[in-house]
Amino acid sequence: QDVTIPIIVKDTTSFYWQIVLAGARQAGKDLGVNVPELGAQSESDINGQITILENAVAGGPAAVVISPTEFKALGAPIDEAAKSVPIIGIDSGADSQAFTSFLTTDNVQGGRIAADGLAAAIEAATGKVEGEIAIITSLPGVGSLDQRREGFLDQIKTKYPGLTVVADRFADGQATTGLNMMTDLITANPNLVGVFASNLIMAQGVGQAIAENKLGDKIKVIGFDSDEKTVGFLKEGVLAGLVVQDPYRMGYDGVKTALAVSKGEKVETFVDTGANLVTQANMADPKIDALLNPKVN
Amino acid sequence: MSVETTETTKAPKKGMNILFSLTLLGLLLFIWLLLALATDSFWTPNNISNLLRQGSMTAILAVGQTFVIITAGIDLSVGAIVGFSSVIIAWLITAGVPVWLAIILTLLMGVAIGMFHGFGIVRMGLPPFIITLATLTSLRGIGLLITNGSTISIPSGAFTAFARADFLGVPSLFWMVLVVAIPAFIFLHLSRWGRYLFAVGSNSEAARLSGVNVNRTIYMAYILSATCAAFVGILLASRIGIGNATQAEGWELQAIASSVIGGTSLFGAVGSVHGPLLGAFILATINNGANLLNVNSFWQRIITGFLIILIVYFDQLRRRRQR
Amino acid sequence: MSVETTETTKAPKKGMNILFSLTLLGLLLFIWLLLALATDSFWTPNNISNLLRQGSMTAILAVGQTFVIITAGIDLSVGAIVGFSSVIIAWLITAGVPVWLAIILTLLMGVAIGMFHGFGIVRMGLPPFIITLATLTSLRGIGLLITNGSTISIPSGAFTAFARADFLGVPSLFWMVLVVAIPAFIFLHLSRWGRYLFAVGSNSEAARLSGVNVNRTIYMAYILSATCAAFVGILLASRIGIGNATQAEGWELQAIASSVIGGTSLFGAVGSVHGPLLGAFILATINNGANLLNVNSFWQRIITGFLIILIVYFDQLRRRRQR
Amino acid sequence: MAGLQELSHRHDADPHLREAEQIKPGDPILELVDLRKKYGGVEALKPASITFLAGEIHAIVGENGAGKSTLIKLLTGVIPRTSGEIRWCGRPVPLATPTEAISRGINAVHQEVVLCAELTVAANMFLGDELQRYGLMRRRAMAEAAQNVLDDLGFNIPATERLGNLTIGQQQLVATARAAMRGIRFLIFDEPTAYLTRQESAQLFRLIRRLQADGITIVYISHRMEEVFELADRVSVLRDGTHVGTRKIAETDEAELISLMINRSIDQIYHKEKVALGDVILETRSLSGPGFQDVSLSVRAGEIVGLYGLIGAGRSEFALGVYGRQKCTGGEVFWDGRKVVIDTERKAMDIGIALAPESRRDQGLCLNLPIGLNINLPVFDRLSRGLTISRGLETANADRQIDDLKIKTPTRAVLASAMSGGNQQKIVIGKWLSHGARVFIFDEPTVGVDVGTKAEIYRLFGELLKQGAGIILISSYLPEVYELADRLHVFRQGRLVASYGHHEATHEDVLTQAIGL
Ligand SMILES: Nc1ncnc2c1ncn2[C@@H]1O[C@H](COP(=O)(O)OP(=O)(O)OP(=O)(O)O)[C@@H](O)[C@H]1O
Ligand SMILES: Nc1ncnc2c1ncn2[C@@H]1O[C@H](COP(=O)(O)OP(=O)(O)OP(=O)(O)O)[C@@H](O)[C@H]1O
Ligand SMILES: [Mg+2]
Ligand SMILES: [Mg+2]
Repeated sequence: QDVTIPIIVKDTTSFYWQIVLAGARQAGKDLGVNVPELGAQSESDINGQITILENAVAGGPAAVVISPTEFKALGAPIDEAAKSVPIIGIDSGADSQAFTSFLTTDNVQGGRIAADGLAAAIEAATGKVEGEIAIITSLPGVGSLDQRREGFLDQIKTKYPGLTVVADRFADGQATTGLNMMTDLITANPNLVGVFASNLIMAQGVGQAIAENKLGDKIKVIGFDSDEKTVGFLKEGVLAGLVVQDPYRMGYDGVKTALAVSKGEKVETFVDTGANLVTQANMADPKIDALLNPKVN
Repeated sequence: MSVETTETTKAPKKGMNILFSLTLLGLLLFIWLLLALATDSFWTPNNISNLLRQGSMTAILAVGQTFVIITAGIDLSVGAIVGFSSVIIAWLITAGVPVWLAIILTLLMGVAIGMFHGFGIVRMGLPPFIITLATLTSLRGIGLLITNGSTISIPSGAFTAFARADFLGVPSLFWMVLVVAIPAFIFLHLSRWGRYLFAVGSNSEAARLSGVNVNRTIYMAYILSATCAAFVGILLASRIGIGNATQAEGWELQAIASSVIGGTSLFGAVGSVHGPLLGAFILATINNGANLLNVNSFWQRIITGFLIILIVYFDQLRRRRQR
Repeated sequence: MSVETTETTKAPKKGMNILFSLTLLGLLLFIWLLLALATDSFWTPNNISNLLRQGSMTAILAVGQTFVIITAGIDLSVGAIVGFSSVIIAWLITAGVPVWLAIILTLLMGVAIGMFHGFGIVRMGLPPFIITLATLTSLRGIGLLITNGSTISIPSGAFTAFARADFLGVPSLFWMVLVVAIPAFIFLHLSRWGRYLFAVGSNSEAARLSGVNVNRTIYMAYILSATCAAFVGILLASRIGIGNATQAEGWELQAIASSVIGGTSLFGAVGSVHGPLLGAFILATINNGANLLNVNSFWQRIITGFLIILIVYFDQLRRRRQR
Repeated sequence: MAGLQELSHRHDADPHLREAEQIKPGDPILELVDLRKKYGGVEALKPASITFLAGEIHAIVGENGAGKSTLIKLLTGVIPRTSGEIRWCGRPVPLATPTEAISRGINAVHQEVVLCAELTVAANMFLGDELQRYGLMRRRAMAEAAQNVLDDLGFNIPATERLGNLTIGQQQLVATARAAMRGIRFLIFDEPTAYLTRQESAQLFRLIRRLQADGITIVYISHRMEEVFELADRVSVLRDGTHVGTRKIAETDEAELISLMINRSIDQIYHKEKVALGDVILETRSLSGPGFQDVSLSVRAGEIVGLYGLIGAGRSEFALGVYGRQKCTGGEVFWDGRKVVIDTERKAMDIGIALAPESRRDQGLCLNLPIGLNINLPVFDRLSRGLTISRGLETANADRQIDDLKIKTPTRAVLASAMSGGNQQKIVIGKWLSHGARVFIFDEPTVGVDVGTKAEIYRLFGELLKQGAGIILISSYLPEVYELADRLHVFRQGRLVASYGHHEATHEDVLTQAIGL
């Protein structure tokens, strides 16, 4: 294993990124590449990721796979790094022309899909696309979460004028805060019909609040990303839907592409790995099922 | 810092006397009254239940933290212990360990962490800030390693139902506050052990010369704090139904803030059990009220900061005038 | 806590003498040597540059924090000030303010925050922990409000190029450490104001009766700390090219840890300028080394925690034997 | 009587305690054999051997830093010994922890008050030995018992008060009461009268005699020779950590003890320089503030103005008020005949007032900083050249004070906390001598200072007077103010109640005014 291709994710402490890493690990095994798994400890830690990128490049790898945590901030460091080593981007973009290849999922699009899913669920429950809805963002200042919020709010405004956003909240990355916020939203807005919880942790907290208050029928919640807990909520009808990306493939294909690049092969410069809405209706699909149950270990 | 500020602060004006004479409990009730007048939804049984639930975990952490602060120490690891214990109990339960045993094992782990802190402070001579900061870092790492960065989902059942349940119309979580606070009160205020905590915090040399086992007292304080944190971890796991090592980040600061708002002095030897409880519920009320008033979450932070300053300032003025 | 631990710690064995006699600088060089032997890539100009860059910001924060800790205070707000200043300077620059003016304004804002802390402590009699915790909360809120929860991009140019530039082969960020550390050294160790900081931290009443203006000294410490933090915020904005209020979360703890690793006592009156610098670069080396050795990031946390304990323990032993 | 005895006999069943009962009065109860203590490189106690006899009052005298407090700390398990043996009732004992000492009935009133400021008086008295029932403390019972003991001993202190609210003198009394409750076989007093006035001292002596009558062995450390001769049966002398002799009190005199202590003789302790009085420098007219009311007095060049009073009479408060540390609420201050307002310490210093405060621990010293820094603290502005401090000036100034005052330290870099009590006091004085002033306020300047140094300090007063300065001397030690003061003012409950010229009144007159009979 002489070839080293580090993969740098945004936040190693999150399940989503662990799936990405699992995919990369598998690719490493399959292709005989050494894949150090790196990443900051929080999606908002920009400086941390730049530091890790610098360190990774100093190690003299064949290529680097990175998911830039912030569009603008990582631009220059990636330009700098690309001078000595090919860079493959996954998941999110950066303000740089230096990527050799790009495997992304469009978070703005993800937000739009969530809006569509929420509207559909509300319509199914009440017969009309009307009422008060809320959005809870896990942390402020995180690029991908900002994009989801932007896409969601935009889609609601342009496509579903009947829905009004009565609360647009930012939590602090803690499930408990999401839970407390949601219970208070329920108290303060008795007419609430829908909520978008734009990442895994918030979906867990918000789902718990809905479950505690047994409001699954009245308030429709769309989450983002999936794990055992949220899939369970989906089955029980606590959550109405989940927007699911394909992190495993991003990790796997990222490393695979990087290896190809390092060997001088030609690769596709842009791949969209897509985002899907999962509901009770389609969760049994083999394709969806594979997304919901990635082979992490 | 023992800055003498008595002289520099001007005597408050007559008109504000009433405000200053409010005790912390009075202040809490005052805020509640304001909120009840300002919103329809505050003074509903449902919301009061929510409020009690929301403040409970910080309240228990703050009580544990108070023991440590009274000895003039600090325990920065409590947030990490909460997250870590949630992982441990989720892990044990999904591994098929009976719930009661899982709870006991998790609490014992809390005891072990507290003993480690005591060891570091007493035997290795490390500052409490450093040893608990180190534990904070390491425990999050261990917890992440166990869960591999993800969450352990606890199968629904009696355990996860517990945190949602009510008993005699009061949320079970609030009962847990009482379960911790009443023995804590007896321990701190009525038993000699509590007095030794104060003595050690006031002048550990004097305590030692009086035959107080200073080392044991320090061990005790940190064990109590870590065990309270492990207990909160169990409650958290029950409440959100998952074990996740990155949860409860920053709760240590909330616990310390609650304790200080409740009148505990970071220089040691001053504190009570009821103070931190009130402090925790004041903080919970601020958040709950801001949510109900639909205050922008950024404003919420700004307001919280200012209210902390205001409350502690008033409380200090009140104490000063009492003397 | 003034636990007398001299007696309880047994005298270390002969064989470990050499390890104990290593000063902090020796320890840092020792770790560097180990890493140079263990990995090919550590001892490369590129990596040393990286290392210097990575430790720089914490180092500056730690120096500022040290002034405060020497007065027996604490400044929890420095991380928040860093994030906030990055927003302010990004905002000013995008609004068309010339870079030099933007830098001065941002630094002045740091001064203002420090003055506010001084005011809270001296005039309002608040514990430093509380006032700086409150600022931490509020500043993040204000920063988020300004950016509306997102980020402000700084147009590329000389400002953003600065943090990546080298000068005489040494990263510009490290030069900035020197720019701060040399005046800081003169101030703390060679001027009378430095002596006053120590005196206030040791016994503020004695200092006051000796004619030291205690209040002004406290103001000074907090102003220096906040200004260092604002300066780091400027460097961070230059490094990441954006202003974002949530950056630098937890850096206050890193700064405090660096300072304590560097021999500062949280009880006040003990500290230096070079100690925190070494502390910051030891922490940076641990991270850098772990990355190069391809240590899993969870293990990295665990190891960091244990290394902190170990380093502070050894350092304490060394100090004790010197006496 | 009831209060103390009731409590002392609480532990009579303890086997450790019974050991001492077998010893007959006059037989050795505690023997020190080649006891040695090193603090790092400093040998505080070179092998010293002393035997204490059951039922005696045994005084220990010696210069500052001779090792007296160190000896006491070894006997009470506060610090471990380096080598040597301690025999209790004929058998070697470890005496390694305070708990062990207490369990044998050995206790001490230490030189520095070590109590918990945040706890109440009663809590401090029972600390480590609380009265309990069903595992809970009996607060009320303890408060009552503590009050009984205090009343019994004649100390007028409320048992429910927070200790930190008491004056140092009162705290010292609490420490005494507490030790009397615990040291029920062997009780050590390390300079107990340092902060006490005549009245309290007399009470204390009565207590000590009563304890002796109960069969308790007493060790009494003091720098005041007349106390030693009044109380003790035998006296041991320490010099530089060695035991240079033990005498029966009847077979020795003050001169012999002093020459044993310092290896030379002092002809006159209260050396008073005859200086012609000059103009009035400082004058207060009806000055009032927290703790004192309506105080009018003046200080002239070349004059020592003595302030005497009981504990809590308000002398220190008056000094702090004049010095700008506390806000004065009424009255006026004149300097060279001009009205001045002194509202900060700095202002007082700039005008020309120096204050050596009463509590070296709380107000005088930065204990965990070097001696040199402490001495230079008021004068750093003078030692600076431009922005930085001149190393040369800094060391020169510190070393001069260390030499002048014979502060017993190898270098100026030693921390103040490593000094003996008396040497710490010298640092406080040195600090103000180096600053210089036209009016010096010395608040209890000779607390804990040995005879030799005392004479030295009085000689320094003379120097200051000759240079045209005036001195306000606050002291609770009547002989001192009585002999030295050109004018003696008596304070009672915050008011100036009487004034006398030099030797104008008798000791009794002064005391009567102070007590207010
Ligand atoms: N903690 C310490 N560390 C180092 N040296 C010490 C320490 N305590 C005391 N010493 C030194 O030991 C010697 C004896 O001190 P000790 O306190 O026993 O003197 P003392 O006879 O009680 O004097 P005084 O009359 O001034 O109270 C002194 O030289 C002192 O400097
Ligand atoms: N800040 C204050 N405000 C009001 N009264 C005070 C204050 N400080 C002290 N006092 C009171 O003033 C009186 C005099 O204080 P203090 O005991 O210091 O006087 P003193 O004559 O110097 O006695 P000592 O012999 O102990 O030095 C005491 O009754 C004390 O309780
Ligand atoms: Mg002594
Ligand atoms: Mg006095």
